[in-house]
Amino acid sequence: MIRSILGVLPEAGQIINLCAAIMLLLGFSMLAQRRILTLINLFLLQGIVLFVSILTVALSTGQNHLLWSAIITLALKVVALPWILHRLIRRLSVKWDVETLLNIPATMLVGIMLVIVAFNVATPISELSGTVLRSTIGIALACVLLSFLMMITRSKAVPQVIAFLAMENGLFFAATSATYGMPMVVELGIALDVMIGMVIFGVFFFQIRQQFDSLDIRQMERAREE
Amino acid sequence: MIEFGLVLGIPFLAALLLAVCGHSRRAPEINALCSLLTLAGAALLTVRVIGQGPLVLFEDHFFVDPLNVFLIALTALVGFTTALFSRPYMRVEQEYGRVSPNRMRLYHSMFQMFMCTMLVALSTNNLGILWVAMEAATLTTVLLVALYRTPASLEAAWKYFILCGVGIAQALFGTILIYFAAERVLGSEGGALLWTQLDAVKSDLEPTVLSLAFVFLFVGYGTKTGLVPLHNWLPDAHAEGPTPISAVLSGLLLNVALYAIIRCKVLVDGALENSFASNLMMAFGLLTVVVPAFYLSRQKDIKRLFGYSSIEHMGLITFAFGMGGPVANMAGLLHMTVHSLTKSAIFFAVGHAAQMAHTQVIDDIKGLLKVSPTVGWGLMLGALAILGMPPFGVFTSEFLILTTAIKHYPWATPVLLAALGVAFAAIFGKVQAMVFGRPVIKPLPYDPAPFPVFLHLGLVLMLGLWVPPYLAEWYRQAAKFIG
Amino acid sequence: MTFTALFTQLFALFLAALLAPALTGWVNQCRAWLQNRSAPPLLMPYYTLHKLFHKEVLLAHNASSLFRAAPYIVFSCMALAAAIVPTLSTDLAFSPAADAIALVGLFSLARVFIALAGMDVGTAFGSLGARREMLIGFLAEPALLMVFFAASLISQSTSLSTIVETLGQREFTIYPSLAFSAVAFAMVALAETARIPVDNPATHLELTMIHEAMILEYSGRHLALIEWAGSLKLFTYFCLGIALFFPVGISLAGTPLSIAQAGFFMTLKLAAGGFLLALVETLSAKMRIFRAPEFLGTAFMLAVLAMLVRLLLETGP
Amino acid sequence: MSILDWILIVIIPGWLLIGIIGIVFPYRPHLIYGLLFPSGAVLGVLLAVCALSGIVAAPQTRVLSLGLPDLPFHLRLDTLSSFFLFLLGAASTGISIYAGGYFRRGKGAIPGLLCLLYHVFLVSMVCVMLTDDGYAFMIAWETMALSSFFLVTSDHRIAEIRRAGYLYLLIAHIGAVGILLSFGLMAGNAGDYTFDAMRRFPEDGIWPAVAFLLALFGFGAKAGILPLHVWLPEAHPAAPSPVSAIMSGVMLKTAIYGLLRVSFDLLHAKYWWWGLLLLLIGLATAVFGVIFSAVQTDMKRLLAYSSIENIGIILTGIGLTLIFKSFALPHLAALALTATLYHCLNHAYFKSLLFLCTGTVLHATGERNLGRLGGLMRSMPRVAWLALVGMLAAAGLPPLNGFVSEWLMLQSFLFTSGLPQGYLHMLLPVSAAAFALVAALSGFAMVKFFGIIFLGQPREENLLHAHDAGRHELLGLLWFAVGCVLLGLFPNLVIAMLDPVTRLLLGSGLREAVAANGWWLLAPISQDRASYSAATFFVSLALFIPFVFVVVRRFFHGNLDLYGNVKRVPAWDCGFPSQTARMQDTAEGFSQPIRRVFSSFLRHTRQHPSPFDTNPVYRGSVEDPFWKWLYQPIVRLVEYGTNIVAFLQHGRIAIYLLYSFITLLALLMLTNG
Repeated sequence: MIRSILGVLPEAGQIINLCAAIMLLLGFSMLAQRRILTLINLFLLQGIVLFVSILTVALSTGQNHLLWSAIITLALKVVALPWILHRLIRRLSVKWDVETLLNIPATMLVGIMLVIVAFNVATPISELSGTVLRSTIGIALACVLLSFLMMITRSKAVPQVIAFLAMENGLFFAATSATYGMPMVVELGIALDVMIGMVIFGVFFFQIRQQFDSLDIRQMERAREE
Repeated sequence: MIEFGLVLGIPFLAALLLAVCGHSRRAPEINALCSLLTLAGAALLTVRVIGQGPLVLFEDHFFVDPLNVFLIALTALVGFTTALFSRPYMRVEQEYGRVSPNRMRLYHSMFQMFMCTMLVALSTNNLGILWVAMEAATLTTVLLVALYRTPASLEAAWKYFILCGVGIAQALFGTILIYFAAERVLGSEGGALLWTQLDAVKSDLEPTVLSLAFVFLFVGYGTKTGLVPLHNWLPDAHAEGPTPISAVLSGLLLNVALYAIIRCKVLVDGALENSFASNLMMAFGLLTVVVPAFYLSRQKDIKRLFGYSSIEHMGLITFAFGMGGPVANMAGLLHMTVHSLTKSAIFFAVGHAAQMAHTQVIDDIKGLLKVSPTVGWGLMLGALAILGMPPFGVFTSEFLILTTAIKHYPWATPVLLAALGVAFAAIFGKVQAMVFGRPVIKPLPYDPAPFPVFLHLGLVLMLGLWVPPYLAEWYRQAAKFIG
Repeated sequence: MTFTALFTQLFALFLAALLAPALTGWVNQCRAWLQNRSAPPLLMPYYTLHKLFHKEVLLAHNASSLFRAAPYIVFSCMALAAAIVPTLSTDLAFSPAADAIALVGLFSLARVFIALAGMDVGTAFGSLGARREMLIGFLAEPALLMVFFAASLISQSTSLSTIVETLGQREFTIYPSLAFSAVAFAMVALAETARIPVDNPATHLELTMIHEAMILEYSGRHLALIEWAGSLKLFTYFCLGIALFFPVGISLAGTPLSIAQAGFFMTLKLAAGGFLLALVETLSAKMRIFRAPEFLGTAFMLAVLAMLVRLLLETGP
Repeated sequence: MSILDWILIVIIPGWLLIGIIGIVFPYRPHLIYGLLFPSGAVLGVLLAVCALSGIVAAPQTRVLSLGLPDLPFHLRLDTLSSFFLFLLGAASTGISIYAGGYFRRGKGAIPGLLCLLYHVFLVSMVCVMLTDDGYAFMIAWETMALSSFFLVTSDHRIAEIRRAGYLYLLIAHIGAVGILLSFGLMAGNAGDYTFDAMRRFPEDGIWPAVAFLLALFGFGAKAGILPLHVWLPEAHPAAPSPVSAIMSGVMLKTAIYGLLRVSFDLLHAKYWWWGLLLLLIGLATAVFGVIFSAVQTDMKRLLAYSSIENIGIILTGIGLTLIFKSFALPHLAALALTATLYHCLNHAYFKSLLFLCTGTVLHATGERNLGRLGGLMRSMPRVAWLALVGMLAAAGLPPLNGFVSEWLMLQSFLFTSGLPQGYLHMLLPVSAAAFALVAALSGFAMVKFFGIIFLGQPREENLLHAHDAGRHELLGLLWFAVGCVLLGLFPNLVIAMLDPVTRLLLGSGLREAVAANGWWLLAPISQDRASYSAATFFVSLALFIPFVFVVVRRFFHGNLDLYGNVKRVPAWDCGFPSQTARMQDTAEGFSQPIRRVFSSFLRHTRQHPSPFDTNPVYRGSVEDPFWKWLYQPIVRLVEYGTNIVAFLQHGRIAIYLLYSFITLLALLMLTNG
């Protein structure tokens, strides 16, 4: 059963809804963003919002393992990953990401349609949840889809990875806010995977640049059926 | 308990050990030995589960039931034979200067780690841990696919990583949705992600949520299974990685991903009480059978060719499970077994052939039968087996699948027939050209490893003519269990 | 098999072998008359045979044993064929042994051997003749078979004796199917017996000959046997035509008197037939070899039509 | 021990053991060819004997604990399978003897491997006849295809042979899937694939027809019916001659067995249009086969097309049987079926004989091309005379065996009065005409075959020194030649043997009708309607020929010396002075009339030399029109498909992600809506 959280922290519902809205907004701004540094910063912001929302849920429901989740989020998404990314782009000296495969206004239009779809899909679920947090699932789904769209439209490796990480953020948000947290084991595992994945990404960036002289993934279209 | 510890513990410890000494001269033997121990553990575990029924361990987070115990055994077996095969194979690669000692260390360590993740994925009861293990399996194999660090292998690994990463993220969303639905029934302490518990209450789960969850899980794990149109990573990854890895990717990883889908399907079927999941699986299965068949004829790279063939077979299995019913489910399980055995055997043979010819280009490999009869016959018989020629076991499952299909879904059979025909024409034509003819290639510096190839083919042959009673019993139980 | 049947059989066989060259002579005589030439004597073929039998055999260097065996086989086949056809009586000892289909088989057995003999020496003309002969054969054979079939649909039997008995006993009714068959049979017979317009028995012009081309290398007794076999074939075809389409007078009882009567009728009919043949040969010109398929194709079609007409128009026996 | 036990305990393990011994000692030709193949032949005789006694015995069944969990292998020996086992045993005996001599002189393939594959091939054919459930049948069926494929490609260094093998296995496999689907349709619910369950398949609705058509497709692919025949003229020439012989003589008959089993035994053959379909396909196949056979220039291809023709004839017979059965004319149906089965047996004999002869010629000369053969009658007379027997039988001439079955077939065409279906009534005489045409044309093809190879002058120098067959080979050839004669001379005995088979499938037989006339006179309906006495025929010919010989020699030449001194002179040839071997008709020249007459059927391409050519070369080839009209379009269709799917795999990761994305969205909307 879902425990009512309003008794412990009356504003918790509002806070989480607010966080959800900010997540969506950040998702959109990432979609529209061309500059890679700003992208990383937006990702950092998303991490913070995620942290706040998890913390809120943790405090309001008193689930201790969610506190751990919050701490992991803080460590990983706010501190570690942005730091690694910053270091990476400095080492690889990529600053700009001017090219997208689809122009920005069109991307935004598609994004809005995605949000509509996501909300529509989530409606039956939200109606079930019976809490004030009914919109979070929809928003989390929208975030995931927006990040997905961003992965499709970016032509450089680093933004693609950032989009991938943003997608994880959306998933985390869904996991914590809509369901009040997955079991601890799972969250730890997920976090570990993200961490290792990031390391591998890092290794890859260097390898790719060494082999292809660029991080433009359009170079990597050789394996195809011609 | 001890057996189970062996099964999970040995690969993990071996991974750590080989991370230290994986570059030494005896590392391939250590690798094989550890795999053998794992296999022994798996065998003991199987005996025990057959004798004493399902096993639940580690606070319900792990369990071994009829459905997964044989997959565990199969995984351990193929892992062991692959380790045997990789012994001469990787030595030759080292001789050719394609991998450095450091890379050998990475290879051996990651190989064991990969085995570990797959065994965890198979034996876990927790859908969350299943996800984690699948992701970990992806990560380890990404490193293995990129082992050669050539542009092509990096490209393949990158595509594999991104596509499977994104796919698996969808699966996570699906898992969250299941949790969301289950928590309302089981409560957050009640182990809402534990499959056994979910299975017990599956009819109470909210159908709309579960159908959405299944879509995400299906797309997610389906990417890893290689269902069309989510399959694009698969041929690249198969072609560019070291051949032992192609063998385990095809033979094991795809199975594990499919296993995850089946587990979820059982829940969804219970909750929905309609054929939503079945129809989805049948549709995608059919598509996945047809499309790769048409790719096959244009392949120039031998490993890519068999990569597409794996996709096709995954489609066939998915279709079989989609049809459901005792016969089709049994056929699906049988096909999983024989496909992994046959396909890995083929990759073993292909690996040696490609090493002899110094190329994976089909047109440049000729007259294998003359240069190395074992490799030549292995490849020929393997290809015939995978194409569904009796008396090999692949035929058995295809027989059951096709006869069930024409009985219950006759509209699907022309499609299957066309696909199987086209696939036969393509694969057999290419393999025949490689095996027969006047040789243009030279023998290897190390003896090829015929044992793994012929062990697998022998098992497949046996399954075509005679299914041992306990195995049959397992198939029957598991088939009933899938519903 | 009664003793009379056996006796009749041997008598018929003997008569056929004896009379066959005379028929050839008669046809040649009629033809000469019609063409305003002075005619050779009626017994000319006998003189020729006698002459050939006494001549020495000259064999080509690479003629094989098959080449030497073929004349005997061909002659025997033709004699057997002549024996099967109920010319005088329907009560023949051989008649159960071979029906119409077997008769066709017998003809083609002879044809195959003579064609093989033609190929044996390995000259340009020999194989040319063999191939043309086989061309005529594969078209004429089914046509002949169809003629028999049309007749056997009336009698519900392929046994020649039964066919002739049925046709001989019936009251006079016009069977359109028989008319078609008769025309078809006549065409087939012309082709099979190497007559104008398909072949010219008298020609030795290289490019037009068919039958003669195959037997170019034969000499002496071999040639005599083949010539005789040719006469027998002509005779047999005449008898067949008579038996199928004009069976009046054939002995059904098998008594010596009726056989003698039948012999008389037969001689008359043969004479008339021979004259008709000469007339046809005189009036028509030899066709190009590749018109022959059309000619025989027409015969084939007519025979098939005869069967269909039989099935459509003439119900009942 | 019952007959089935004999086969299961002695023959099958015996052959397998021989094969295994062969593979254990792969390079011991003396052991393999001197001992193993002859012992295989002994087992063949044993099989024939077993099968003969099986024809009159009651059906026997066994269940082996192999196979699928719920479906052990069911075996059953009834009269139908006994008949085909007899055919297999009898034919394999001669071929095994011959193979012992033939392979000894071959090179390339590993002897032990050949031995193994050959005997596995035999065993798999035995199993095809014995199995009584769909699964085991398919296993045996495909093992047969596989082992014969490896035999065909035993000399795989030649690209043409590889191509032939590929085509063969491909069509065999696709056909097998058709059979499999047919079994799937007929199978009982819950996966009961035994033939017993299939016999209970409901008889109305569309599904029996679908099952029948699938089976026809599947078995037709193996038998080589139009338009699935294309593998046959490729695979038969490619295979070593004993293998061609056994493929053509026996393996094609397994397809006939399957078709009979499915259409009569399992589906009960109720609809007349099935018969009509078979009749039309059969006639088309026969006409096509014989025309193409007549224009071939490769001796084994010629025989392969002739096999297509004979399969057409057999199929026509099955079609007639089906028609008669569906109109409840049991006696006629029995007549047609007897003719069909008789022809199966005959074809096995004469075609094996001819293929084996080509094998000997091939070994002696190294040539398959008719344009480079000729005059072998003189250097290899024994083979030539035996080939003559086969050739006469294949041409359907009395008194040999081919004639008897064609005679029976024509009889069954002829007495079809009283068919209620108007069109059918009209069609049958026309079919009879087509059938007669086929029979006559096969004579043309066979004269060409024999005449070009054995008669005339040698077209190449080395043919003069060609060596005759060895002892083993000759024995094998003799086995078939004697068989051809005996099968032709004693039709009543054969028909009495076939009687239980027709009784099983139709409930009626010819035994009484035949027995009424004694052993020497064949009159399947009554003596008034039709009769044929091969023995009389043969005896009169056999007496008359020497009689003529004696008379001629006695009266005109005074001596009876068989090889009497005759004067040898140069050939006359109308007095042309220079004659070379090149001036004879070539294979192409001989078939020129056929090409003229049937020019619209054939795709004939020619290259003429120019008048000024100093070294003129003429090329002509006749191509199978089905390549152009059927197979090439299919290939193009597949290529089109591959181009479309190739577009999917574009190499760009964003596009791949887009696929996932669209799939996800589409499924989400589907679920939602």
